[in-house]
Amino acid sequence: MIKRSFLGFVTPKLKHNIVPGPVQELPVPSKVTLLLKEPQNGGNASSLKAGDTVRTGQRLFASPDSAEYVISSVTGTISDVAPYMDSYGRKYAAVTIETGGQDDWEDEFNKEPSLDTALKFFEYAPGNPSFRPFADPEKTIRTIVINGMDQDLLITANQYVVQNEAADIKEGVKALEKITGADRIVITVPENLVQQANTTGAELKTLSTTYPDSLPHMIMKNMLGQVVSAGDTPEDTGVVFINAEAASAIGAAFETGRLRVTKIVTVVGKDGNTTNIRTRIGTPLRDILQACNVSINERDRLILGGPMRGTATYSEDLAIGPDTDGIVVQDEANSSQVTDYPCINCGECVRICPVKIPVNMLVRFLEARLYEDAASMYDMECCIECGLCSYACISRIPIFQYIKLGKYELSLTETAEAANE
Amino acid sequence: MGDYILLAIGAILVNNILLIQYLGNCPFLGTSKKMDTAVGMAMAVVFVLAMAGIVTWIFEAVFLKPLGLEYIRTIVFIVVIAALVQFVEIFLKKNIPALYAGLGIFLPLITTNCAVMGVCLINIKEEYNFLEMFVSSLAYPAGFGLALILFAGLRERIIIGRVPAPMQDVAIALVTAGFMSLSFLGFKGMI
Amino acid sequence: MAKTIVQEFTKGLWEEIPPFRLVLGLCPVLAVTKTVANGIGMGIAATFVLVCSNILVSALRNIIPSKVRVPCFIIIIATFVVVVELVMQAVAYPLFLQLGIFIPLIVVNCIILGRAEAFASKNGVAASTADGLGIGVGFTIALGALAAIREAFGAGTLSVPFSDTIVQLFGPSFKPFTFMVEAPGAFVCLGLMLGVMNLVGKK
Amino acid sequence: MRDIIRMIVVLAVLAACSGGLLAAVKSGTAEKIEYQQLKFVKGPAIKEIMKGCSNDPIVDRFKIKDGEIERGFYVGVFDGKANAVAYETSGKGFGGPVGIMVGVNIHTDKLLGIGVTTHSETPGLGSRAKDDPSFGVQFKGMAMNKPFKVKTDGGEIDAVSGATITSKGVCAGITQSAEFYKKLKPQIIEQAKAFAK
Amino acid sequence: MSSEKKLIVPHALFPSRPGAAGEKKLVVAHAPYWHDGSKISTKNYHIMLAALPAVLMGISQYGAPAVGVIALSMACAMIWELVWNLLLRRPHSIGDGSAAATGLLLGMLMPATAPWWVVALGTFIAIVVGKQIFGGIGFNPLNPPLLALAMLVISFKGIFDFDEALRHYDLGFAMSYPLGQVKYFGTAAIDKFSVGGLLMGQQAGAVGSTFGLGLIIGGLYLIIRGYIRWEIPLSFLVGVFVTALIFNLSDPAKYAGPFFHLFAGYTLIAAFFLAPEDSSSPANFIPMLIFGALAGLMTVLIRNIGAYVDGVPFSILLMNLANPLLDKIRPKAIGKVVENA
Ligand SMILES: Cc1cc2nc3c(=O)[nH]c(=O)nc-3n(C[C@H](O)[C@H](O)[C@H](O)COP(=O)(O)O)c2cc1C
Ligand SMILES: Cc1cc2nc3c(=O)[nH]c(=O)nc-3n(C[C@H](O)[C@H](O)[C@H](O)COP(=O)(O)O)c2cc1C
Ligand SMILES: Cc1cc2nc3c(=O)[nH]c(=O)nc-3n(C[C@H](O)[C@H](O)[C@H](O)COP(=O)(O)O)c2cc1C
Ligand SMILES: Cc1cc2nc3c(=O)[nH]c(=O)nc-3n(C[C@H](O)[C@@H](O)[C@H](O)CO)c2cc1C
Ligand code: SF4
Ligand code: SF4
Ligand code: SF4
Ligand code: SF4
Ligand code: FES
Repeated sequence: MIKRSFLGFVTPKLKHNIVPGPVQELPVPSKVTLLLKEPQNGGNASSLKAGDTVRTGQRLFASPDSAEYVISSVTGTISDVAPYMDSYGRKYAAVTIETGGQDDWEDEFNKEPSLDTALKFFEYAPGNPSFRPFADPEKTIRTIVINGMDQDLLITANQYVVQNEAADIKEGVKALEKITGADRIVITVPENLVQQANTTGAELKTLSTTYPDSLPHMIMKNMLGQVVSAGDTPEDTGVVFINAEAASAIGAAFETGRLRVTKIVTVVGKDGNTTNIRTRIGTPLRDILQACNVSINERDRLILGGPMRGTATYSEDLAIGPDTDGIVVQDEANSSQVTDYPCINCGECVRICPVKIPVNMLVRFLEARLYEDAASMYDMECCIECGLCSYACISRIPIFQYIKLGKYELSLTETAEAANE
Repeated sequence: MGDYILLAIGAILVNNILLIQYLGNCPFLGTSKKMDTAVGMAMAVVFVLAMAGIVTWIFEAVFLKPLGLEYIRTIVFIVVIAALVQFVEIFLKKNIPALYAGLGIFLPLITTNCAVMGVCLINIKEEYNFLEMFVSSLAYPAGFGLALILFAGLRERIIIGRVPAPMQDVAIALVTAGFMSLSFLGFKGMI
Repeated sequence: MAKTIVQEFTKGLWEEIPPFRLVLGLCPVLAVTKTVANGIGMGIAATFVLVCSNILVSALRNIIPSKVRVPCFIIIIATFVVVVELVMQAVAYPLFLQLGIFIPLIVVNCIILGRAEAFASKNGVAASTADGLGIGVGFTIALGALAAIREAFGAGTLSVPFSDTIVQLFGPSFKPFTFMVEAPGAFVCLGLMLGVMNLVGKK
Repeated sequence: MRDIIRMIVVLAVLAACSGGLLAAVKSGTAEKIEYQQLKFVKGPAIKEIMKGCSNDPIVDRFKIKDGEIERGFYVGVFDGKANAVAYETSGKGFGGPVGIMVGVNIHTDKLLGIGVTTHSETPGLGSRAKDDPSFGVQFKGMAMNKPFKVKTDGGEIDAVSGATITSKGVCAGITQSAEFYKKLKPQIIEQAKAFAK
Repeated sequence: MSSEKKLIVPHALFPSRPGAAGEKKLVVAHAPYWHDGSKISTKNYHIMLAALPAVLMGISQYGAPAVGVIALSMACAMIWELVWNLLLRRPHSIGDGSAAATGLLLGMLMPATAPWWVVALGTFIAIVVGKQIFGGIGFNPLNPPLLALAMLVISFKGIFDFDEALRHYDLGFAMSYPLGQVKYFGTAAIDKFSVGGLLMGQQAGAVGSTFGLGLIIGGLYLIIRGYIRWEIPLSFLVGVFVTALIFNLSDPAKYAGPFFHLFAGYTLIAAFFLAPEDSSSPANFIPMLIFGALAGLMTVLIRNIGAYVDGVPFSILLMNLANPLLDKIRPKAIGKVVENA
């Protein structure tokens, strides 16, 4: 926890960790759990049954006609397929695989870099890139940004990749050019990684290490000079963001002919010690915490992602996904607490918000559940979800949570309206 | 010139029609929940009062006073104002529909508004000459508008707050109006 | 179900007592409640106009064409207001001076036009009389109560209507909380009273 | 068409009835109202000035035309003789005109006293000219033949402290009134005689 | 703090929990998981700490009565808050220090000779009428102590006439109220006050508002610690200075100079402790400057040509009224789509 400084009149600057530690390799876990998105048509995971054997690198489908897949990160036998819902209400099938013996590689991956290949094999790659915007006829994507900076504090997974896998990224850049035909590929890194980034062949941009300058919207504004309109994504403006780790995984795949099934994760213990580990996607949190000697007790918090934007979870049995860059464990004493105090209009949030949202007013409307007014009068849709307002709120209002809820509720009413038309 | 400016400042701030003279409270409370409505009402009052002030003053000067009929002033004024508002409504509807769309719903409310009638009576009671009457007929409603818009700003925040149930709506609005009135006492003595 | 005459009268005393339940006619309530004498005087004047206009409107309700309904009501009300003005000058001149322009302003008082429009023009003479009397008495009680609170705190006295008597409530060392009899005190006091009434009404 | 005629007729009849009623009430109350106005607006000042008179000066009044203006005079009867009159004049104060009741002994032309009737001065400052007796009392016994002035202007009157403007206004008003008093004096004496005893 | 509760949210959207048996109860909450540690109580305790120098000076000057006024004011404020919470069955909020801060500030605005019932009445107005009926902390549209002060000043002129009230004190300096002197007797009457003397509290006045230096030190402490923003105090003081200067140049015999206005009366306590009160003042940069500057201007206008001796209560209350409108002046949010642009 970064406390307010004595000189409280200076707007606090939260700095990223910029010295990625060495990576500790974890052994193949005894089981992995992969989350497979439920197909749009809602069918059961009919193609996957307990007892099926799977190979490393094999694509697993929910049903034969589904486009959603996961890549098995181990070789073994499926032991369980259970329904699962995440905190945004999205439904998944949680596929648990018991590993058995040596890796047996599935060689379905062919080495031709094309959009089709990318869609078929990289949607579950570490770093979770998405190639769908390139396939979307309504979007023209001109620019790809390879983000070599991590998107949350404490986390150094992507920085580690830039530091140590620049060659793979270089291959990735070449492959991305072929796959997407983008005119411009940019890599963004902090000052200390400029040397490595320079060798990747992508256009270099140096990022400040102050949070939230590493978030896509901020990079768009500060580095590319393009502002994403309220409610839009960078893709709507023609820019796709890909994590450095994903770029590296893509490059490595074309070089070695094998898909990458490991993920680099920054583990932050209660004492604040950070360790970087590399492990199979789907490794349960319990295994990782044990390997890093992090004990966890009743009433602690276990956070997937970083301290500003992560998701606290309830069980050590959950597994890391391809997008899990960090695991943070907080003990009770260090956890921030929210209160039911109202906004006292101190203005800390207004001053800290990177996109100049009048959070002091916004939060009143959200509390009163006036989501439409919140969006139309107080710029709710401009929020880039950095969490700084909640961080600084003297009333300890869960502002960030309110904003996400507001956006969610508004999207529900909007889809309901669209359906009625 | 200076006298007229003082008269105007006096009417807008020092003797604010709503907060110090208590005239026009029904629309003050009724149209201040939303800023848009408040602005519409404020404009409508300025518009109608400027005309009503002139017309009633002329009636007083031309008919009532010479004929010694001051005692039926009340009845004449109310009829004149009611007719005027009707006329303005019809005129706007036909000729300036945009303005009618903005002010339309407020016009009928204004007929039974103490502020309009009150200022017309004040103009007579203070024995204003034509120019003074004109300044006062603009400045009083301007003060009304100022108070109404400030009040709407405060109320917008109060309504989304956590006012205890018994105090909600009109009760808290009245207390807030009292605070405004208290603050406006600060202008006392400035003219 | 039609109400009895008594119910028409009593509803004005609590259920629909202006200005607490019907938030109308606030200006005189705020302006003339510095003293109990003024408040009651105003209440009686308004009651007189209310009852007379209710009676006349109700009696003429079948004769008055609906298109010129409102102008007719206004003329009727204004006539009685002028009567009150003249009579008050003749018999209670100091009260007339105190109430000032709020006597002619009875004519635009939303309560009176409201009752004419909403009640008297649709009901018989007896019911309209009871309605006017009930609302008027309720209004007078409200004015009296607000004025009593304001005068007691703000001046430390209670003035008896229609006489020169002024009762001192406190000892000589009392310092009046004059805020209550100033303009802002009227708003705050009425607001708080309304809050208390809401609280009591709930239970 | 019949509708419109009916509307017009109803409105006209109503207006006529209203006019008739009001005219009746007006004429019935006119006298009383005038008396009440005098009693409560000017009465207190007149009573103060005419302290000790044996009649009711508000009843015993007459009017004299002075060019355009009609001026009212209130007669005070002392020892059976109508030897004092009071009349109203006005001066320019801080907040507007200040009405002043002036009482004069018509034999000696000396002031019996003055009193402020109507004013819109600041409470606590200018209003003291009305409420604080020590201001008005200074005029008692002064002769009407020279201008009244506050001390800062070289006169004899102590201004109400903090309200010099009001005080000057009162002095100027009385000084002015001396002019029409002089002019109308013969008529005043003539008319006042009627009220003796 | 009793009302600060942990958010332990049952994760209702998880119908199935893979391997739910016998696991530890972890706390689930929403991001962010870091907080800068600020809280309302800390802020209020620091405000009270910052006010301490001025209060101590007041106590050293006026002795036991000053202690009495301050202590009674804080106690009454907290009692009213407690009574309200009990009556409305709301969570207790005494611990947040807001009531204590309000009580302390109101006490600092009163003369040491204020009778007990004035203190009780004033704190009732500030806490209940000024704050709680609007929903409590954060919802008060006007500054509660100033609201109470304004009501008391217009009601009990004798008690708040410092010349009259403090007549019996002889503290070794001119025991008169500088603003009263200049208002009634012109600038000739204020030669006895030196700027240094005013700063050191050598003037008659309220318990906690005469010791200029102490208030400045406390204010600077609050600014440095970030508990108040510099914009409002600075623009307020500039507003006072400039307006006073203009008046002074126009008629030096009638209107006192700018430094006099800065250090006399309630100016400094207003600049650092009253005008920046959070919920009644703006949060954006330009509105803060306008708020302060206009409040300063109004203060001197009322002092010089208005009916009241000190304009502070009314000028700040007036700007409080404009606060919601002022705060609509704000930077365009990045990404905001302006319609019809
Ligand atoms: C909340 C409250 C308000 C009061 N308001 C007044 C007031 O406005 N005027 C007053 O003289 N006394 C007021 N009092 C004080 C008492 O009613 C009483 O007047 C006082 O004790 C008189 O004491 P004394 O006669 O010794 O001066 C108030 C007391 C309380 C608790
Ligand atoms: C609020 C206020 C009200 C005033 N009211 C009056 C007033 O009623 N009568 C008056 O003569 N001067 C009034 N004045 C003007 C001043 O008191 C002016 O300085 C005074 O008349 C000059 O007289 P002095 O030499 O006795 O002080 C008022 C001034 C102020 C600021
Ligand atoms: C003079 C002074 C008195 C304080 N008194 C208390 C107190 O009684 N209770 C309290 O919780 N904090 C008090 N504080 C605030 C603490 O110093 C500290 O800033 C705050 O409690 C930090 O809260 P945390 O450590 O619980 O986050 C006081 C601060 C000051 C300057
Ligand atoms: C300069 C300053 C002045 C304050 N003045 C008050 C005040 O007058 N009354 C109050 O209740 N809180 C006051 N507070 C406390 C602050 O507004 C907030 O922490 C309160 O708790 C909200 O009422 C003040 C805070 C600051 C920084
Ligand atoms: S999370 Fe808060 S601080 Fe961050 S952009 Fe959104 S509103 Fe602004
Ligand atoms: S930081 Fe919290 S209390 Fe302060 S203005 Fe923002 S929401 Fe309100
Ligand atoms: S509160 Fe917001 S973040 Fe949490 S589950 Fe609901 S929508 Fe998602
Ligand atoms: S944490 Fe999210 S899923 Fe759980 S109860 Fe809250 S909103 Fe619902
Ligand atoms: S009584 Fe309704 S506006 Fe005055």
